Amino acid sequence: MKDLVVMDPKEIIARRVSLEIRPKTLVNLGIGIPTLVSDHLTENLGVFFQSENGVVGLGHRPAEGMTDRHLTDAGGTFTSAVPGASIIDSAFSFGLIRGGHLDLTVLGGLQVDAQGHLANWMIPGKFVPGMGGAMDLVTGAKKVIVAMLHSAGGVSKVVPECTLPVTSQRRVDLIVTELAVMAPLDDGLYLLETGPGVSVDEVVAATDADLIIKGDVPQMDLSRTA
Amino acid sequence: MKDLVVMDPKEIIARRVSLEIRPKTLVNLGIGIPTLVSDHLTENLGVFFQSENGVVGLGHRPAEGMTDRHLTDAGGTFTSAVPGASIIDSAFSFGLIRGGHLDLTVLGGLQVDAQGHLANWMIPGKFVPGMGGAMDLVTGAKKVIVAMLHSAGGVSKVVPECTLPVTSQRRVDLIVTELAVMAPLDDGLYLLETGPGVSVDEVVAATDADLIIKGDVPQMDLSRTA
Amino acid sequence: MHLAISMEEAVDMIPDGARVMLSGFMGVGTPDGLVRALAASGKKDLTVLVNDAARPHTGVGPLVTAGCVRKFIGSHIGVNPVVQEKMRSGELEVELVPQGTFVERIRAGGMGLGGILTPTGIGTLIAEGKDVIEIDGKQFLLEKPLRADFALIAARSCDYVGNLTYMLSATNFNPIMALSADVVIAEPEEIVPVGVIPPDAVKTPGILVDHVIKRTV
Amino acid sequence: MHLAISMEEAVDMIPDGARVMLSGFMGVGTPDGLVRALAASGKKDLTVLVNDAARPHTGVGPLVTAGCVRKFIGSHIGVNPVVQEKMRSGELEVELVPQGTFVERIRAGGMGLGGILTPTGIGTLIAEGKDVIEIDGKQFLLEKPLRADFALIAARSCDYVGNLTYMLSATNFNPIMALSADVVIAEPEEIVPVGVIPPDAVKTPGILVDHVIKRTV
Repeated sequence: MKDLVVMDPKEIIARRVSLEIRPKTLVNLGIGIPTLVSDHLTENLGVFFQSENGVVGLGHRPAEGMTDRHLTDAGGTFTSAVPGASIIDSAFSFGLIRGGHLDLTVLGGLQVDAQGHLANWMIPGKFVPGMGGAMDLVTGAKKVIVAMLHSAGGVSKVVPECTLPVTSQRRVDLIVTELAVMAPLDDGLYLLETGPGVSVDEVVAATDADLIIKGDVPQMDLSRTA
Repeated sequence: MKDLVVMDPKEIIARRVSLEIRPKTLVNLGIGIPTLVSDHLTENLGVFFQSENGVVGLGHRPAEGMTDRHLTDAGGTFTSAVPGASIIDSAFSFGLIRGGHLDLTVLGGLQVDAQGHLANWMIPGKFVPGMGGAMDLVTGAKKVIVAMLHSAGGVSKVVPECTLPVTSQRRVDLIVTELAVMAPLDDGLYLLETGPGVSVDEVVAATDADLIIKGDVPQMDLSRTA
Repeated sequence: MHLAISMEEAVDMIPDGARVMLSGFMGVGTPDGLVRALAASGKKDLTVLVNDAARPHTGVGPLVTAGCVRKFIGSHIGVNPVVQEKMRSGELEVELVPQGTFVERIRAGGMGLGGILTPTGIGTLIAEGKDVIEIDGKQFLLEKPLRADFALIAARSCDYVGNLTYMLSATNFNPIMALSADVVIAEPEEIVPVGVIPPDAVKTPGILVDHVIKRTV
Repeated sequence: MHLAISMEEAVDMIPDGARVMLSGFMGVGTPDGLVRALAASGKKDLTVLVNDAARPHTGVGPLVTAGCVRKFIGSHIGVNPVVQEKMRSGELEVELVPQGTFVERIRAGGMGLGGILTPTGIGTLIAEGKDVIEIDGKQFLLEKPLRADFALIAARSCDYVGNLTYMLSATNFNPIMALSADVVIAEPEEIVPVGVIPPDAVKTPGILVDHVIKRTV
């Protein structure tokens, strides 16, 4: 586990998300902040990490000199395989994702709205990275967590309604930023926790979407383990 | 190759069908008479025989004491694998069949009609073996040959229109019996060859379906090789 | 993956009336130990999804012979006279599915697809009551996914993560059925330590397997 | 399967305007020799079907950079600025397909299915102009099969029958694309004698492979 004192916003998000990972599950971590999540995991949970390109049982990044060009993660970065890892082709890999075998996916986001819709694959007229596996992941995973910075360039990424094209009609389950943990439910977006040292008012001020606040909202407890 | 002198009707059919097998093709042989076809093949055609249960590259029946319960053909009989054989699962196996990768299938039949429809999976009220892989094979193979005795219990199996439930709406390409080689085309069922020592009149007399006969009809030449 | 369990524990999980997928092709690649244990347990009203009825004493045969099966879904029942007899008497319901359609529907059930679009069966009895969809001028039958409560899988090797390998033609329906049931129980010929099966040799990742049958010898 | 051919013979087979599937995921599992040879040959107006645009000098990158590609069909182009630039200038047409839909459509193209029924993309831009089919109360997008004139495959080992193996995450789209093109050309890292690859280790049966690239060293 990393030291909390030196944690930057991205590490706060990664640490908080790591607490959502249940033992003996299959988990897919997206590129960017989600990739950081596994570094915060307590050992020996029996979790298997899958990458879209067909590795079931991703390990840590191998040491220099121990890489192999046939073993990479979904970002094309050298990786390793844990004991008991297996390799599947891309059709099988997305069959796992679409077929409900994936317990959890953690993805980055450009926007999430109060209905729980995620937008993360294009900014019309500006930048079109493409959806990669995101549409299948959000549609198919049993649980979807969006892990992203709360705002970009001073603009809230948590919005009343996505203005960017959405990734799926499926409602995500949890949104984790450095300022807040939020859950979209039938009647709106609930504020469940605030970031370390962050007040409810600060979250509300930084958030374009309306937040439903019930009772006392605790701060993230990043000292506990999953 | 087997000796022609002692060939029974089934061996005549199998030998004639074997002449239809082209080099370097993928071929599926059904249970019964079709299984006999490979015994009549000249060596080294580079043909691969597939069985529905996932063997690509079936070999000859292994000698007593050299069988293994993990290597069987579509009839559940012990088989062997040729050098270069591969194993695929059932979804892949039928993907090959349905996807047009199978060059030729040879199947038995209960009835074939003048339109080239095959019936080979049930006799309502009497016996319902089921279609197994036959519906996929007839629908998907590039070429379909029906290999069957010309009649059963004195009744012609080559009929004007199938009275039994058909296996596919796809027209088979060739029908080989001990009495005749026939091809269903747009305008009807053509008699292409007669069996060894069999006259055209004998074929016509033994056949319920109308036969189109153009010019001299040759007898099967079973001495040639594919 | 859970720890290896005994045959009895596995059988106890499966209630009367359960919908059970059983791999194998003419009894090759069928988990024979589980079949025998289920047959001996006197289960009732099972629906079995299995390619073929094999023979009375192979494949799913013993289960049918013992009267445990109410409904058979598969592609071929031609060499099992017990199945033919029970079907005629009305004791056993039989639903016949073309083999390629059968396995692809099972795959669809496990891979989150809404169904399959196949040319197989168009213009035959099999198409009755089903939607035909025209795509670019060609007709396809819409066939729905198949799933089960339990899939009973025969593997060659298994490790304690649940990774499975199969051997030769005993592979057949096993890797597909392992995708498509709520509970997947594997009966391997051997259990090996984790890490012994190379990642590229695994045919069914352990994350799909819920229970593994302990070897008794 | 035909005999092994040279890189030049392979490139000569592929005409301008051809529709070419290219395996690989961020350049891993891409047949780099074929890509380089095609790029050097100055082919024009290719349509490439490949998961991602990788980077300018990896995966399909060199082909795009060299101006050989008219249309890109795949799921991700975010880390290749050359592709972004050519797309903005109108030189390159880009058709984005969700990755799971992409690979399943290719599989359908090779396995004789009329299309796929997937929940992915429902309610998004991807669904525009496509049929939505309701099955048992759930909605699925009907997506059509994808095929190509050529599939260029990167294999680990190959024998002279054309049987292919892949290694670890370099597997990805290779076994699926090998199903779905009129001509399949494999670029293996090694060619081994027939019989050396065990039947259970073969991932693509040789009967699917039309040509194998000769190793030059």
